[in-house]
Amino acid sequence: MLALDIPWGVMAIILPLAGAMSCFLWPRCALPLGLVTALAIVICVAGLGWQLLEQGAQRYAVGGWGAPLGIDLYADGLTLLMLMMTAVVGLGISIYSCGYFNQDRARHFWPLWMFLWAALNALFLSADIFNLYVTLELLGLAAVALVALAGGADALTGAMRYLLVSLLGSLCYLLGVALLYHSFGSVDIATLAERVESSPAVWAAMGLMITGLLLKTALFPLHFWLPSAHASAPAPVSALLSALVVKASFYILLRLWLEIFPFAGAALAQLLGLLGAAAVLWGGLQALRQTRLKMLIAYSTVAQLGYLFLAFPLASITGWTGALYVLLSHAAAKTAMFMAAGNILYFGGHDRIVDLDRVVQHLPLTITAFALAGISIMGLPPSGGFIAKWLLLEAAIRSGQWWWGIALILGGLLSAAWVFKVVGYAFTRSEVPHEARAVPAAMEWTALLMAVVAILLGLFVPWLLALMEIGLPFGGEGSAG
Amino acid sequence: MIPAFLYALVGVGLFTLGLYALIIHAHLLRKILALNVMASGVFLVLVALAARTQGMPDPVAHAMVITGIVVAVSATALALVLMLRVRIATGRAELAKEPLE
Amino acid sequence: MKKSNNAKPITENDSRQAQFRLLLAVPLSALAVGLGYAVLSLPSQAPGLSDHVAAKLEISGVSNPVTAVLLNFRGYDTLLELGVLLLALLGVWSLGAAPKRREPSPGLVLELLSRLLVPLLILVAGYLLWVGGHAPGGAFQAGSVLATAGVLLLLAGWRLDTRFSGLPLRLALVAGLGVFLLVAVVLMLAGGHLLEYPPSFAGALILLIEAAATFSIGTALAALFLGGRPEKGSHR
Amino acid sequence: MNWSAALPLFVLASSLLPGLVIFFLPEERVATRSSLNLAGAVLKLVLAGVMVWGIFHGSHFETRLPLLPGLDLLLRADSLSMLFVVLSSILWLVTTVYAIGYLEGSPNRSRFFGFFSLCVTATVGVALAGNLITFLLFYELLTLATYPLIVHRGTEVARRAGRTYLIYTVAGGTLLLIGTVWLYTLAGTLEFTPRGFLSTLDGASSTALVIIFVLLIAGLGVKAALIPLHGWLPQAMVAPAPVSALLHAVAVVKAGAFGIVRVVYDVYGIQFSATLGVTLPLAIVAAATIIYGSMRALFQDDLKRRLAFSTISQVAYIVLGIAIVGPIAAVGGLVHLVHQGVMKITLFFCAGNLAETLGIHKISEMNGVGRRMPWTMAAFTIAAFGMIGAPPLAGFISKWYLGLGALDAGQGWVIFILAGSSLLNAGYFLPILYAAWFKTPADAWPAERAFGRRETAWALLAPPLVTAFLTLAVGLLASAPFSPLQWARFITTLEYAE
Repeated sequence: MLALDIPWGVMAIILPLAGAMSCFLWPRCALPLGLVTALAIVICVAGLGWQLLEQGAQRYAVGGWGAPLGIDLYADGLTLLMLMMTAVVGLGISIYSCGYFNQDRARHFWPLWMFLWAALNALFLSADIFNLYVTLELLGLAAVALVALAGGADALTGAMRYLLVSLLGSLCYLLGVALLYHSFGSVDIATLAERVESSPAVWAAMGLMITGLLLKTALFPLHFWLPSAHASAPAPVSALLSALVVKASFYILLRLWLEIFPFAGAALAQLLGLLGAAAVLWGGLQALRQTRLKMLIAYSTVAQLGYLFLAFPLASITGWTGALYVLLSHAAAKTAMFMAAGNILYFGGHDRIVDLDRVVQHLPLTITAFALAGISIMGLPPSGGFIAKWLLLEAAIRSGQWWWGIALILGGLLSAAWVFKVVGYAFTRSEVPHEARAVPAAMEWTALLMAVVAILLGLFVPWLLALMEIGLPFGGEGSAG
Repeated sequence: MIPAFLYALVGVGLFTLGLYALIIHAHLLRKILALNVMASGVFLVLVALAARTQGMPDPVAHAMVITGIVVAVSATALALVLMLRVRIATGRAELAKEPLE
Repeated sequence: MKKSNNAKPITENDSRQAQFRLLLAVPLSALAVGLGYAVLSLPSQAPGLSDHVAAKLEISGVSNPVTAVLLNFRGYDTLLELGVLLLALLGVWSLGAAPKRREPSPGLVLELLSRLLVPLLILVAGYLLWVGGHAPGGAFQAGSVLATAGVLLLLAGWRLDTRFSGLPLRLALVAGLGVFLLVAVVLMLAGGHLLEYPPSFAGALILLIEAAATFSIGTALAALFLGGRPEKGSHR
Repeated sequence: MNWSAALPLFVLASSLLPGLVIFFLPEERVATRSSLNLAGAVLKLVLAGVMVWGIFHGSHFETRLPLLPGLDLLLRADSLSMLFVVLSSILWLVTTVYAIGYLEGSPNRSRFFGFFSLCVTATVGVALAGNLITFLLFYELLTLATYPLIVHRGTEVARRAGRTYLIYTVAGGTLLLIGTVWLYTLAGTLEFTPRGFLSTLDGASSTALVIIFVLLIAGLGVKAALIPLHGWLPQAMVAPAPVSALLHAVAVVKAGAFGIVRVVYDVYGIQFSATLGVTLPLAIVAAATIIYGSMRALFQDDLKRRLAFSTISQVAYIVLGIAIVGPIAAVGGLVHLVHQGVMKITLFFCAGNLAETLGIHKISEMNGVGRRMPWTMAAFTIAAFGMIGAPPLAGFISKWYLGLGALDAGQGWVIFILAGSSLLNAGYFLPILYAAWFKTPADAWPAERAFGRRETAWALLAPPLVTAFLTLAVGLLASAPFSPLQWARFITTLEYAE
């Protein structure tokens, strides 16, 4: 079984790095190079999945040293799902951007995007909190540069604010790393998990790291930077920011919470849950108030990120699974939504919601994609969003903390309100002629496919849960039922 | 080892002062500088506490600081250029609206 | 606190700003005190990983422990960090072309100084690169010195020939990360882990990587100084 | 997967797949679209027939796909579900023919028929659902599939109706979801079981069970248009006539009523519900709805609006039949599920014909229309008499059993409700009939279209005639084997068997 010995996870980091360099070196061939790399990464992730299924969770010592001296990579079910999410969304975005960017923008887009992909894969695979800092910075800088790619005052200001926030978040995180390292003499997560004990330095580190990561994850009230950055970026970039980049810092937070800070206590968990609930409601209300489609979608991201934090006070496998399911289905659905918004902008040159009736009737596939993604976002069956809502609600009721369920339900109703507000325009008759630019078929179909992924997530739950349980990232004895 | 802690405390001080400046000042250059001060504070903490050994200070912390510095330099370069572009696009080297912090 | 210098009623704005500053100072002082307390609560003796490093230094290929950590034990960090540098440059280039500045003639002092210093700086860079194996020094230090030389040249009005500002420049920028990655992958294909140097070659490989990295770091920092991508034909 | 496990899936697929294909058909491919639709409808009917035959001979049809740990996507054909499946299949076939005729030449037909097929898929899914989560899944799918049908015309009124519909149904779905999850955390299963699966649960949490019951019934009551949750239904009649027909006869309203039957019979169990004391309030709500709907119907001049209020009243009969704890009333309620469907679809077909052929929307415009469109009005008359409860038509059978059952269960007050309702029914239907047959027509109809020698297009005329015939047949042949009445008896023997 030679193929099982290939370190697929490592390949998934190396390939995009190599892809980024070659796209940079030969900008004229950036598009084919990028697409080939994207396909290769997808194959690597599939290979890693197969490896994990066969052999269980994997630890890989870079340089052969092993923790604590060297850096370890670690892959379990949680890692795998994040990588798969990145691969699917990444492939979709790669195809979409073929049509979206012109030649000049494409030559900048591809190397940056490959760097971002490398950063994501490296981040999800890393088992070392200092290495995580480096990947975070790689991720942040790539994301900022991609936002700025749109040009114009809005995008540049959005990118600038994003950069400042991102750096501030990283520095907080790094100071936490410093305190942890100097407390326990290691930056390896597993080693730290063994040695960690409550002390003032650890509490300070926890506060700093959580704050920094929350800033990057844009949890209410630290979300102020997100809407402008996500809404002003080019459509494929908005998609990958909302779908992937904010999830990366959440992933680190989740890992730290589960491994290093299990003593954090119920009070902090309740606080995170409270902020999450506030985010759900605030994001939903703000989304309803927006007049521009991309701003609306960006605020919905704020709300959806709130759902992730509802799992913290619930602290059960069902709850974590629910949060993870929010994360996955939101990634697919939000990608589809931003792509749809991108198509509408591309076609009609604007994204004012009240004037959408003139546009959407000519883009049936796009509006279908938006509607299907909306079904998942508001948590109606059959979709990934529904499964997520079900699991979180079940966890909330089982733990006796039904009030989190209220936030969940209200959030779903708010999303339904804005989704149908937009979709309603698809059925309005408008005969006003307008100048329009034909949208490449690839862009419409990718949007639709991503939305279909969000729907299908609701139908293949047992398979995904089986993958998630590799290595038992949430502890316990397996099945979430 | 008292000096190690002294330097580390200075590092903490730099971190907080940088944070203060980051929030207070509207001009982007000042914000970027404030972030650099914060970074220096973090590096100082990291490297000062590495001296709590018998003999050779902990080289891993030193390596981390070198890595951190390169990252900080890269980020600062990008931030400065971005600031220039913001200034060209909006006429001001400030963010349109202050972050809510 | 925004637009504090505008013509608006200054006194009111100022007093509000002063209030805000005072209000901000309180939680931040608390933060400083808390962090200081946390730092002071750390054990006064902590070996960190220095024992581990010392134990493995023999087979790391270099005798300077910091270099051993940077390029061997935690070489993967350094690999990614070269990526960060290259990425920052890519980001800067994607923002547009380098601003055209009508520079005054550099002046006699700068002219002379650059002629005098640049060769010296390149020499120093080479030395730092070499000495990194057993004493403080290494690729980053050498790279920054090299970049100083480049910046000095740029200040003196020198520009890269257009023949070199295309692919050759890009190759120079990528060289560090490229060589590092290539070595890492070759070692992996040879049957080891990623970046697992065989002890006998470790020193040579590290020097190779460091040389490429120095070159790229120097070029990248100097290119960052330009503040944008070099446009074809726009410079001498 | 063997045949008996695949058959429920095939029944769903027979409308789902044509629907998905139709979405992508260009507007002008009328023939392909119509044949796909009709082929799907006929196939579904055949498959449903096979399943009925199989169940009668003791086969089990069950599809089980894993959905969540411990929860399956379960499609199961039992006697109750087949009652609904067969009703939906027959009425879908008829409505498809009608819709093809009705929408001829109008825009966005691919979209319409696509969602139309999805709507029926969801209805059949609701019917076949073997546990509460599967039910919920298709119930919400039904909401999503009907919204585009209601706003199909794209006018401001239609969009407002669509918004109202969504506000009600999404809120209802949410209540249902909360109830379902809560129930799952208490019971650990959601699978429909004859006589319920909750009675074996420890009695400690009976308050919780009552609250859950209220949540579930409220969630279902939205679609079943029980007061005070009925507000969306009269507005939704802006939809094209075939949609109203399907909405009122099978799809949405019936899904709600059917769900209430499921919850009372197969989740709580009728005896356990009675023990919890929730059946009497339910019966009172149903009775109030019956009277209220009829009262409102009296004062409507818009024909479709009057029919809509009539639906509110009539569907509550089903709920009433369930809530009167007794086997005979249950037969009346269940059989009304079918009878009301057949009668109401006829009425809506006829209303659509009047609107499409003559431009008549209001009752005040109907004077003498019987002479212009005798066949349509004949069908209308049969269905209207059925609604009033005149023997030997379908409605009479339902009311007879309801009344008998109420007496049998010692709930005499229900008789007054039934009598009052019949009077009101007569009050709002007879004036229409009188005007149509005996008043002299005005000089010209509001907007007349010529259809040659026939009174209207055959695709518009045939469906109401067929359903009117069914109204007559299910009444006359009520004691024949496989009649809805016999089937309803078969179901109740299972629920009430000791």
